[in-house]
Amino acid sequence: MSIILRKIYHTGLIALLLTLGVVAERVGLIEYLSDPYEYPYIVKLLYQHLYLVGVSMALATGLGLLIGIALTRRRLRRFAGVVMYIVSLGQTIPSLAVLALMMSVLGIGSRTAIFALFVYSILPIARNTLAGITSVSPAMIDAAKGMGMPDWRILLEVELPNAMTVILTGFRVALVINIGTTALAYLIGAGGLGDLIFTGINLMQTEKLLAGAIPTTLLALLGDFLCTILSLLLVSRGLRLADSQ
Amino acid sequence: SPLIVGGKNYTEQYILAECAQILLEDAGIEAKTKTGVGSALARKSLVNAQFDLYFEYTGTAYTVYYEQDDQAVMTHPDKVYEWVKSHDADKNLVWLDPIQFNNTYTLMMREKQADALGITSISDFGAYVDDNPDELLFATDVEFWERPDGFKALMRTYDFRMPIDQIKKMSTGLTYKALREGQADVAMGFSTDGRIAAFGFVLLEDDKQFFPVYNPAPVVRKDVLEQYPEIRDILKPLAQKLDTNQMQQLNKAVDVDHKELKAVATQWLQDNGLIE
Amino acid sequence: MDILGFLQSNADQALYLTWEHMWIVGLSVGIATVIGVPVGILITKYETLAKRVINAANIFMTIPSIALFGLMLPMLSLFGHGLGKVPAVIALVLYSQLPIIRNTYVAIKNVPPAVVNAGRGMGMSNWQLLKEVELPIAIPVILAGLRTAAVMNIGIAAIATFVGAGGLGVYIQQGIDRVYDEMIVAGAILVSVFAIVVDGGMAGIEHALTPKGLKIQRKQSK
Amino acid sequence: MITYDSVSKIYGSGPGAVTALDNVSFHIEKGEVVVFLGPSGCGKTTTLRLTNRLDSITRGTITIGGRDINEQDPVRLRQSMGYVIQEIGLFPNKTIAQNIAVVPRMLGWSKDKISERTDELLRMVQLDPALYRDRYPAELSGGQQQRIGVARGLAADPEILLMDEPFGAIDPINREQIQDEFLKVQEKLKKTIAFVSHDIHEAIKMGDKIALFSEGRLIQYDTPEMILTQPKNKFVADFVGSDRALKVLGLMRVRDAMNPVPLNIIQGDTLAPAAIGFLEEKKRRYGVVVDGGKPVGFVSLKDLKFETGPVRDVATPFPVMAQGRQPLRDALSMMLMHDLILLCVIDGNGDFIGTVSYQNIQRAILDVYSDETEDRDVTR
Amino acid sequence: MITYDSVSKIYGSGPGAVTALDNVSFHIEKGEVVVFLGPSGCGKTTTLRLTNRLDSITRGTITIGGRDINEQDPVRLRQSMGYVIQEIGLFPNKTIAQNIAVVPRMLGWSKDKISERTDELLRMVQLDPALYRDRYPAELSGGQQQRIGVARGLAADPEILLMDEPFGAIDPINREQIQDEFLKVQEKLKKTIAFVSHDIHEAIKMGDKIALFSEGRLIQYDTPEMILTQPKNKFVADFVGSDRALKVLGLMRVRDAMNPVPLNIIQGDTLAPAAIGFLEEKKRRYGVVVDGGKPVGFVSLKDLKFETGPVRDVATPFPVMAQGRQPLRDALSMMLMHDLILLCVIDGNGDFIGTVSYQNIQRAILDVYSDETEDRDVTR
Ligand SMILES: Nc1ncnc2c1ncn2[C@@H]1O[C@H](COP(=O)(O)OP(=O)(O)OP(=O)(O)O)[C@@H](O)[C@H]1O
Ligand SMILES: Nc1ncnc2c1ncn2[C@@H]1O[C@H](COP(=O)(O)OP(=O)(O)OP(=O)(O)O)[C@@H](O)[C@H]1O
Ligand SMILES: C[N+](C)(C)CC(=O)O
Ligand SMILES: [Mg+2]
Ligand SMILES: [Mg+2]
Repeated sequence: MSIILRKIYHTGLIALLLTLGVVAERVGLIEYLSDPYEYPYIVKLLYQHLYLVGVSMALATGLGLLIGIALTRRRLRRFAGVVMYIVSLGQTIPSLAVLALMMSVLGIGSRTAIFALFVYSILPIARNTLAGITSVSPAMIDAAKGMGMPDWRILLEVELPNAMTVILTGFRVALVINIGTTALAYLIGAGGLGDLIFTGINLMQTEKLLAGAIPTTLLALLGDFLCTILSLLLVSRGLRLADSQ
Repeated sequence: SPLIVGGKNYTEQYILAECAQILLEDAGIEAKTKTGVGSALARKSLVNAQFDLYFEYTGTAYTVYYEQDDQAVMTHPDKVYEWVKSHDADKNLVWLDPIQFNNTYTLMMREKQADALGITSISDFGAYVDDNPDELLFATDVEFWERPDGFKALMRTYDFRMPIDQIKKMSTGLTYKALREGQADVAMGFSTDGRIAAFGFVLLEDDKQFFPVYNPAPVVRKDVLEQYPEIRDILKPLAQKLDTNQMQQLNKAVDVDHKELKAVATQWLQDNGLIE
Repeated sequence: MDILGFLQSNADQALYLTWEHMWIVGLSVGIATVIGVPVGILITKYETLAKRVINAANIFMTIPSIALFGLMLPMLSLFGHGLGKVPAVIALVLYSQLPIIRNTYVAIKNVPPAVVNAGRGMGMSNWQLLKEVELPIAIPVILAGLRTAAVMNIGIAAIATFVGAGGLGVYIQQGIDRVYDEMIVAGAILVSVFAIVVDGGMAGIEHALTPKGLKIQRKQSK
Repeated sequence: MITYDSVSKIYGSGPGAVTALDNVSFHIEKGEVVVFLGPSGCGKTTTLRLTNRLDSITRGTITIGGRDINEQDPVRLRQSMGYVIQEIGLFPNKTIAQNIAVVPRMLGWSKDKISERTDELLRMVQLDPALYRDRYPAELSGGQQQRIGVARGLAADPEILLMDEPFGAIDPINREQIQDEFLKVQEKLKKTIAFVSHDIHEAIKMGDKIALFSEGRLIQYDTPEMILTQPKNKFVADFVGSDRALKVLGLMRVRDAMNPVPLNIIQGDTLAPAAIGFLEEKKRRYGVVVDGGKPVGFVSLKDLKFETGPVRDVATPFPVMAQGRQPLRDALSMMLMHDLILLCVIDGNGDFIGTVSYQNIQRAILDVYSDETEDRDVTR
Repeated sequence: MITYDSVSKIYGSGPGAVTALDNVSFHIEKGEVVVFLGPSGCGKTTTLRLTNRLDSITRGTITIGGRDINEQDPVRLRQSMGYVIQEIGLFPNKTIAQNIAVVPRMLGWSKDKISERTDELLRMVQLDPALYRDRYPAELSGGQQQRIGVARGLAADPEILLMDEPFGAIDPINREQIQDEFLKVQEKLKKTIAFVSHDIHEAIKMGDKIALFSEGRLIQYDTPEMILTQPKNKFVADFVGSDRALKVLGLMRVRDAMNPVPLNIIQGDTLAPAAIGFLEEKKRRYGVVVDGGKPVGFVSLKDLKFETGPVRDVATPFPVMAQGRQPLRDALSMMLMHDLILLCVIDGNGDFIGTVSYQNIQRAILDVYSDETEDRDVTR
């Protein structure tokens, strides 16, 4: 049964790739991408996209970790519930609305976009940092305390390493959403690959549409993949072993 | 099922769609609006029967859909209307009576800066850009940038080249805001937009007659018109009553005064005795 | 800013757009459930498939929504549905698959083996086991997946306005173009309130459908 | 009833294969309790799971009542035997009553009959039905849950019971009670029971036979007495422990070892001089004074010397007495602790029924170990 | 070393408050192992956690070496004592070696010293360093993990050790070994140890003293012998069990109870007639034959009657002999099983060192139970 299913799956995958290739050729995507005048423009948009994602994610990761960690400290722990509730309310606002709202306050341009992306990406990172650290087993913390570990050491050696899987999941969600939302940044004059996508949608120029949508998708998949690599680097083998059991 | 009155993604189109919908309903034809898409998509939607009717501009059809650039035709309202009407007839699309205003693309500047730089026409602008390529920022939407009657082609016609980094692309209606707030020095606009006057922008003269004439007209699929032949007469008053000035006023009422669309449309139709 | 005033004077339209939004999300979550839950159950029986299916769902989830609309546009246009609610619903169904399939899979997998063994040892058939033991125990987690999917879809549906799907995204899009802050905020608030209400409602359903015995168990393990 | 014929079970294949059971053959008689005993991982659970086809046999056959289990529908087969699993495995979504009722419900019993049966079982496992019927498993302590597991296994009154460490999580005091209760029920119902344990004491107490496993092999299959007295090899001897004689004592009751008619009984109203005469005649230094069937105490020749009244007034009360139904082990402990060479035994009413001495205890052990005792007379 | 002075601990407040410890006072001497014993939930863990300030004391004081712990920096305090927690709590992100090295690393030990120490500790808990050093906790069985927990607690060689059921998850055989190993180490290092257990056997074996808790109160604080022989009340008596005299026997070694200079020793080369004379003089029916310091067997007057050669040729070999360091309990078991009234005791080399009789055993128990035994001479 499963062997047959696997065969079907493989065949389907190959067929899909072939079809995609043919379609790309037909809609002129390949021609468009190799146009020496358009090509640098696409690169520029890609660069803009990466820039928006990179800067906003860097800021969000820093602040998100900080908030998450702070809310697990003894003195602030009682605010964790309230803060996280607000945060989760924040996350019900659609990304498009966040961009639009920021635009109406801060005006047009990439700085606004970065700020909006930054705000929107803090949420999952902070939430998962909090959840990850909170879920570290109290027995482990007790063991660490009982050995006389100072708090900062417990944070660095026990809490963060053991929360890393969850934190990375948050980072990954933030990154993927961020890359997707950046595709909307064109609307407020911040550029990025959304430029091509919207051109394509508005003018029904499939090659441009795909020239925008495919790199955006690949970028998101790449980000996802990057997180997998990151988790190999940052999550202790001991934890992965424990999970696989 | 109700008649779908389509519309593109800017205010004038919302108003026109709204007016048409009110008139149709008033005449007892159930109708509803569906707006917010780019030009090409609007057109495609009409062909694919996802719209039954929407207002298209003669120049747009001529240059974008038929990719024509005969100056003799496109700068002449009647000629271009007849041209697209007859060509579209082959595609089972019927152009009804055109409305008598020209909503052309235009380049706008803040009055002060235009005066300071001594720019009054697109030629001036082109020359200035060629001299100071890294100075002026230009705000446009993606559609105007790409279209055959858009900025790329315009630069060719006027023979200047603006560096890509000076072009700021954004959502269609934001160019006015960008220009007003100084995030752009020159912006694409629509000549009937109420914000041009309200924000004190000057329009650069199209001294090389680059833009065609853009008279809006309701375009209907033939099968729809056959089903509801009365549409032609229902929408006729729009063509007779709506002029450039009035359109600007309506646009202004929505964009600047933030009046509600339906209210604005209803008010105008009442004022002109088109509905009770 | 006078959001209330705006909503008052546009009550009809606001209601209509909300209804439209609801309709898109409801339909897509409905379809996604009908597909996702059985698939989730099925892959617990075929482990090799499970990883692939979840990976595939993960890939769909990773595709940025505006890009997915873009990618679907030319394809669906071939059938004359590039625009409007069809691409919106299809995209939302695809996005919902990951949370629904994954939660169903995980929920059923997490039913303690001791319980399954006990049931089997008592002579329950596979179907009886699923109906009487596995599903009741898994239901809270499955519903949590639906909840995630619904809330997420509400946000994504707002973006579907760019392919003419309507819904509350219209307010945000028009608000941007008309530089009309009240409109943007009204749109954002309506979407958020909608999401919060759905979230709360689903949480309520989740609570109501969780077997009492499980609730007690969960309370204790806290 | 159940016959295991050269049964082997191998999990996995290739280099990673685990031989969980290795060519095991034995037979469980109808109405018998067989305890599967052995260290962790020796294959006890595996044997049970093969019996109700939760796992499939690699080699060999298991027949029940003469029929090969592989020829029976597994669902039917399982419904025909009760299974109490090691991990308890109550359904957390069902109440206690619903948990117990699962099999009866599948078998289509009437509602009334099910509810009656549920209450009966709850009482059997020492839980008040009114209090526990409608609770959920999560509201019970580990030990209580395990008892529900046992009740669930018994629910449909199956002929055969497979019980995997059914009393492991119950605290010692309750466990003792439930074991007793269970034995009482078993005495009446005479089920055929395969009972897994890793506790030698429990095995001795519960088992008609013990099957001792090690690393998948059946090392010895015998009665508890034989396992204790004639361990087949060092593994068995080690497993039952070097104090196994004391364990044997745990098996026996005081009343079985006592001397029911000791020679030195003196009635309470006997006068002291007469008592002296009696004791000297019997060549005893002590007498046990019994008055109206109740033990009063003891007297020694010395104590009596200058007395004239009835002995009951002179007797020294016993510091401690044994109940006839107490394990012999406790009697030995009392004797050691109170430095007694003779212990008075009473029944539930406090009536004198006999005495126990070291000699009695030894004799009792020797009867059990009869084959090891050729040399016994030598040192005596 | 550690003094608990009227220590109470109340968790929570208002109606939901739980009194986990209720006015507990006792003192742990330097170099002593005190076992905290008691049923589940009686406050054992709480007492440990108060000691290293993982929880704060509600009322009362704890002083260590004369200093109130509340006046010490908690981090310093904890570094000065090893803590083995009940839930094991290894860090899953660290390897075994890293887990053990945590405290030494915090204390700034050199790499070499740490790795040396790690290996030493691994060997102590019966795990091969080469095999286990670089594994992760998830790759170890529950029992092995617990041993690492113990090693981690010992790592920095702290003066004081708090151990919360450190051997609970280890199987009986390994547990025995590790307990022995641990006692050997303790004999040398003389740490001050608070050791939680709920197993009376473990408590008797490991503890210099036992602190028996019930529902937050310290019921009895005494040596194992005193707890066994003089339980303060019914709770303690029940907790130690009705066969406590036999448990006491488990505490004592054969060599401590035996008669090292029995009167009936006959050298192997003694001729039979001389032996008869010797036995008659001593009024014994049996003689133990020893040849070159090794026990050969026993002879009875009957056996010798018609013999003339050296007794070693006539002696009946002993069916069984006891080792001097075996628990007295085993000796009793042997005697019962083999129907011996006298057991020969040898040392590790097989040399004769004494004999044990029921009288010896009883005497040994009586010494322990000295206060309960006013009535002992009465029945003898
Ligand atoms: N599904 C399986 N796959 C591989 N090996 C298994 C499997 N189930 C059991 N084993 C192995 O078979 C052996 C016997 O297991 P079994 O469960 O019968 O032990 P047990 O006697 O019940 O032990 P315990 O007293 O610990 O419950 C063990 O070595 C175990 O690791
Ligand atoms: N944080 C807490 N909040 C409230 N009650 C607590 C808390 N910690 C412990 N208790 C209660 O205090 C009592 C003593 O608990 P403690 O952990 O000391 O028991 P213990 O003797 O170690 O038992 P065990 O042998 O089960 O480990 C218990 O009744 C427990 O429920
Ligand atoms: C209104 N214009 C003609 C400028 C643009 C359009 O075709 O929509
Ligand atoms: Mg088992
Ligand atoms: Mg504890």
